[in-house]
Amino acid sequence: MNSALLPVSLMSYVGLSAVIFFIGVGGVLLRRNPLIILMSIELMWNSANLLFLAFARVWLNNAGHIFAFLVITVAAAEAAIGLAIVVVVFRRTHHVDVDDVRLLKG
Amino acid sequence: MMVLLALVVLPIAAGFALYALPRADRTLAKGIATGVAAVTFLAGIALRDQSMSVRWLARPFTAAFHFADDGIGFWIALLLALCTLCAVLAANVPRLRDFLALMLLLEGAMMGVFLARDLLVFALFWDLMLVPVFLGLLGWGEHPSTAWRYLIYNFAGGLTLLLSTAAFGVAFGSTDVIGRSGLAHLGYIWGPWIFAGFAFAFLVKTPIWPLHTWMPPTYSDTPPPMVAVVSAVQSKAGLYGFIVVGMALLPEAMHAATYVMLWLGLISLLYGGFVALVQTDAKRIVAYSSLSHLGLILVAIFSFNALALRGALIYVIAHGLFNAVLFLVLGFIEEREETRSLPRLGGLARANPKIAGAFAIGALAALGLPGLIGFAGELIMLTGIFSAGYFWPALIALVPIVLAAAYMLRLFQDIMQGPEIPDVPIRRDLTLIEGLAVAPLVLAMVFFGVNPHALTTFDTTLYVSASELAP
Amino acid sequence: MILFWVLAVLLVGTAIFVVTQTKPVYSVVGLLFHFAFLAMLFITLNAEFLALIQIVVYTGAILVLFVFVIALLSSGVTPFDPGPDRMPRAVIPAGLLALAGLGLLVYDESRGSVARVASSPAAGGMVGQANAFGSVADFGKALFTTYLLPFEITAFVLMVAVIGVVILAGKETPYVPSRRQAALVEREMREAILRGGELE
Amino acid sequence: MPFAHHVMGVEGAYPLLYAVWLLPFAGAVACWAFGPQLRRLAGPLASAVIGAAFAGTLLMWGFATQSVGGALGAHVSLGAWTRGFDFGLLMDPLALIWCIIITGVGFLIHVYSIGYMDGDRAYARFFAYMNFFVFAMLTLVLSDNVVGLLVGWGLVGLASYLLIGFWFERPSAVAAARKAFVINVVGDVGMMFAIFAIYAHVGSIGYGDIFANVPALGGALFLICVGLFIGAAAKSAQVPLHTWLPDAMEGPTPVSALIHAATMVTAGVYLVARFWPLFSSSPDAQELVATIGGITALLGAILGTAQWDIKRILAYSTMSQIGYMIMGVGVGAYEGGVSHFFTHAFFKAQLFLGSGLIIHALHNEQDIRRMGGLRARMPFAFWAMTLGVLAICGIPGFSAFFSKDAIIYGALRHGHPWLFWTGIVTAGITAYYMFRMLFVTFLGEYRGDVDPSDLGIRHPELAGTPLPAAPSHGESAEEPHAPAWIMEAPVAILMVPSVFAGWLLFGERSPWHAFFAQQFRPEATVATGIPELAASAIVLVMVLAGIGIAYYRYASKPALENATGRLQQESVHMPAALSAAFYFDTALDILFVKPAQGLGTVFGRWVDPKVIDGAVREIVLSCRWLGHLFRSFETGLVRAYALIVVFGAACFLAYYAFARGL
Repeated sequence: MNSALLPVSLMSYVGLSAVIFFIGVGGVLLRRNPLIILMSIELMWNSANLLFLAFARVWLNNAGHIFAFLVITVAAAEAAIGLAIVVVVFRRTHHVDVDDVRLLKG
Repeated sequence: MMVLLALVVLPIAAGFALYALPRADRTLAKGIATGVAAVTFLAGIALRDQSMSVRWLARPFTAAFHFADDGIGFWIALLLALCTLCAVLAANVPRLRDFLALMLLLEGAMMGVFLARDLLVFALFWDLMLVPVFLGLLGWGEHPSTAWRYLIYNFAGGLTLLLSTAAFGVAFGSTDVIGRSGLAHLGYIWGPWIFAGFAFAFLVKTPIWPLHTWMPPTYSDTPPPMVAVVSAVQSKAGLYGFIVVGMALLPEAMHAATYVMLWLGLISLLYGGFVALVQTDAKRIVAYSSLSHLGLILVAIFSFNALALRGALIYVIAHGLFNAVLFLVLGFIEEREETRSLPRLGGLARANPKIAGAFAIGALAALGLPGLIGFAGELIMLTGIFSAGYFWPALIALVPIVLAAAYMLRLFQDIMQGPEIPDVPIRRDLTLIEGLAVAPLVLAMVFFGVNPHALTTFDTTLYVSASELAP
Repeated sequence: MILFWVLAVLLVGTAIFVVTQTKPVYSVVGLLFHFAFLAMLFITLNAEFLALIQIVVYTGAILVLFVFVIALLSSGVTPFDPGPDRMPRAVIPAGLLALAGLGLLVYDESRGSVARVASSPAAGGMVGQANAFGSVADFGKALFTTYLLPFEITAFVLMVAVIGVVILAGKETPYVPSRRQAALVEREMREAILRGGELE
Repeated sequence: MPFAHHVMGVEGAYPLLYAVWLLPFAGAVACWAFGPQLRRLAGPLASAVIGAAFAGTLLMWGFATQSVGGALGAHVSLGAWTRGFDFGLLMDPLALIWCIIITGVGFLIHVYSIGYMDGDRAYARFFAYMNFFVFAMLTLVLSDNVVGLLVGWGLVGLASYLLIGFWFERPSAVAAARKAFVINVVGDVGMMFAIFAIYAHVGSIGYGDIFANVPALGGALFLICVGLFIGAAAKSAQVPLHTWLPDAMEGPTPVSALIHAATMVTAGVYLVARFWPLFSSSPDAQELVATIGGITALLGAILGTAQWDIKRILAYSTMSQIGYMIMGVGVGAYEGGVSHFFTHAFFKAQLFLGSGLIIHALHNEQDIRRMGGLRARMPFAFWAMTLGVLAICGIPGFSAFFSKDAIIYGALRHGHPWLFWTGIVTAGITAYYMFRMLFVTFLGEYRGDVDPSDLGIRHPELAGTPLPAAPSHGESAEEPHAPAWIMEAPVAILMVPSVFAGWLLFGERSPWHAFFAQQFRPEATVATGIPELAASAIVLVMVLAGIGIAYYRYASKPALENATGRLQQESVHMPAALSAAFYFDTALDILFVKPAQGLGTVFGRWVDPKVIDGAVREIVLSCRWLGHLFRSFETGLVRAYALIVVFGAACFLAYYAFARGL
């Protein structure tokens, strides 16, 4: 069993990743500060990365590494765009609260 | 080929071309439109045994731009051409050029419906003929909501028609089937559903109770020349569809629906008659009378009897003629008196004897006066229904004849007779052009009333035998 | 193994710290530590290169960006004044449901499903040797041979992001008071008029 | 069955028959189209046309009565109306009798109208309608098939409608015309029903085929007879479809004389006589027809006693007399019924035209209470009316004596004693009300200058509305004036047959009987117990009693001295049931008109907008509600969207968890 390569069981990585991921989800859902929301998203990205790496290790397949790399770049792009949006919103309203941005309302 | 092109393509092309004319020149527009309508009418006379076909689709089923005359379509096409000609002559509305263009487009689209030999083409023109009426209602009607009501009802019908057509094409392999005899029946699995789609479209278009509520506002709001054509011919599209599509192509499903349709037809004919008794809007009276008359035709079609079908086709022509006359004349009256409310009209016969005469003949044909075409259709239809063994439907269908006498006389008398209403501005009698517009319709009503034999050149047994179930 | 559990506790702790702070600056600090611990965990998974990237890109670039933005927004005004919470009440049942679903799945996995999955490595994967696995050379070779196209596409994505940011933030945006603020101002004006006094 | 195809007559060309049939139509078209050009020539032209048709009819006599190989009369085929419906013309003795009356009496009434309608605004239109009526009526009687009959049936209804509503500015005339037409359409509908049944069983509409296939009709026979009789009842004003006839008196008086007395209203009699093979084979139908006829005769007579309008008196008397005829053809005494039609046409036309003289002279005054003493001023009218009244009462020697006796005694001979007694009672009442009319109109003092309320006239403004288009000769309104000779001559000519026509029926081997010998098969008779002479005597006694009562009430010395007071008393104390004509109008209104209008209102005001449109609106609203529901998810809260995403993800998770067989 390849999981012997790991210091702990694969399940522990999955669990850790899930916990961090849901902390991120909670942050997105419950916080109204867009910056903190963005940071929560970063948490989620990283929890996914953790899984990629853990499984890559188990399967000895570095496709997981590649994916984690891609995730990091996309996360960087996302963060940049997100922050730019925050800046734009701030310039318009001098206030930053995601609940105030409701242009999608039907 | 040329004849069919002249019938279907010429009006549409001319309709678009009319928009190129100067907007203000009413006489020029009317002259050209009349000329086109007249050419179309002459082409209609030469329609006998014409046929043309252009391949269209190969997949998922074969379809073709196939137009031909099958006897029934001939008379309806002729009726359409005549009604359009008369309506174009009689038209006197603001923005005449645009209106006449719509009239020609309407004519071309409806020609397509009645001459198409391909279900897909039929469905195409079916939806196409909504457009001019919708635009007419938007541009010249009183309430935009009526236009939308018309569009939504009829488009819903058009949608089920299209779905059924597609389903038919897929199930059968071809839609180039109208008027072909000896086709294999579709069977019991798909047939009922396809028929249901067709039937919904036909019932909405006719209309038949309870899908009729778009019709009274549409008929009262549309400008008279257009409603003359719509009520005279467009309302026949559904009945025509029942004959050439339902009877010939989906006989099993058609037979299975007999009792539902008989009930709907009987309810329509009583319902329309009763409501027409108490309406005060002249056009609405005619509208509800249409509901009554068309219900009768539906009953006749669904009695699957050659005689009843012959009567139904005579009555289709009859209803077209007298409805066109009634709406045209009501248009003249409304133009002069600026109202069509019965309590505000009266005694017009004194100053306008010619209008009164034309109106009287229309009303009398509508109430089934013997000697006019309405009677011929009614009697033959009802005799056929009775001969087919439908005792009670025939008996019930007699009631609206009495109702028709009551409401048509009320309509005529309240407008034309009784004391004159004072303070009415214009009391000009029929002008020459208006007279020319009405005269052919009146003459046709009398001629075919005396001699309906001339009208029954088509062979209805073809459809009835096509609808016979295999033993 | 102890390292893993220590890191796990630290990761969870810093994550909770990140999402619970009122001031974003504290969150950034928490996130910084989080990433650092994560990088450590990556090293235990034979992903040295990624651990490095994690530190360089995240802490070096993204978090600095966050700090700049915070600094920009905090100049003179109070951008993070909390208004009324408009989150739908459905958040609680939905959250509970999501947790329940997750719990079910985790419970299910804990009975060995993942182990079953893990024991059947995907076909066609690049299975290397245990000792060479995770080396920078190994990683680089894969990235520039097998995964060249995704790599280039990533470059493209980054370029798009750069252009987007320039377009978004680069142009001067007029100040439009939000509806809430406008309503506030209007109410103040109305009250002022009702009081008959001057607008403050 | 006794009659096979040969009843269709001898085939031939018969151009004369076409001429008789189509000449009136040509006259109608000419008067209608060229009325303004013809001006006052329209009347003479129309009259000449009808006169020519009359001459043609007489010339057809030989053909109509010819009998070749069992085929009776003359037949022309007009070809197919539509497949299976062959049209043609048939002139046989029955049709001939009607044609003679239609064209003969019609001619006289046309001539009379030249004077009566003189000066009317729509003079030419009147004659166009009259000619059209004659054409329609000829179509009715000359048709060789039941659909052609129905065509004529409907067209005479139209002519009647047009002529009742001739003065269409009057709301009462318009209403009366509409009522007449609608009730007649009820009759048409009954006939249509009969046609369906006939066609369904026989497969043809020609009389010959129908009569040859009477056994094939089977159970439908009774229904067919009922359907036909509904038509007859509506057209001939039989109870309960009679209410239009009194109202129809709104038309000009010549119209009443021609259409609503002499010809059109007797079409029902023609119908039953024409379809006698059917009725003879259905005793039930005969019973129905005869009973309705008897009831109508009695009811018309009773209502006749309560009228004050001279034309309404005559209208009810017409109704009553047609009741006799229907009773006659109903019991199977076809010759008798037809003979009463024949004599009635003369004397009733004469009575109407006579009353027209009075009305014309008095400027459209029709209330007999406001007449009186006209004998001295209008002697010609007096004698014309007197002869007519004597004829209608059946005074021996006058025409109705023979024809009415033929019916009354026929009822007894065919086994209907109750109808026999009904007929006798009706004869007595007839004598009473006719003499009442005569006495009140012509005897005593002229009451035209008496205050209407003193005469018991409650709504003088409703009685005798002055017409804007009324003919006027320019004399002062107070003095009645003598009518022109052109109106008197036709009346004078009519006197001759109305007195003497009955003698055609005299004796066992009467010319009348010989004339119809081949038309009708004699019905079986029963032993009566009362000889014919005795029956006549009983009738005579009843008639004399009626005259006596009328004399006592209206012509005796005390009655004449206090005429005004007595008339007022009678008007005021008139039983409500009588003045309301036994509530037939009200009943029809409550039973049919009101429910129909009610249904229409309910459908139009409630079902259409509320139920049907309401249902559609419900669909629309539910779509809109769904839209609102979905829209409520689109809060614009970014975090809410995130929540939805999470929620969806949770659902997926849960699904996979369950799918794993948890």
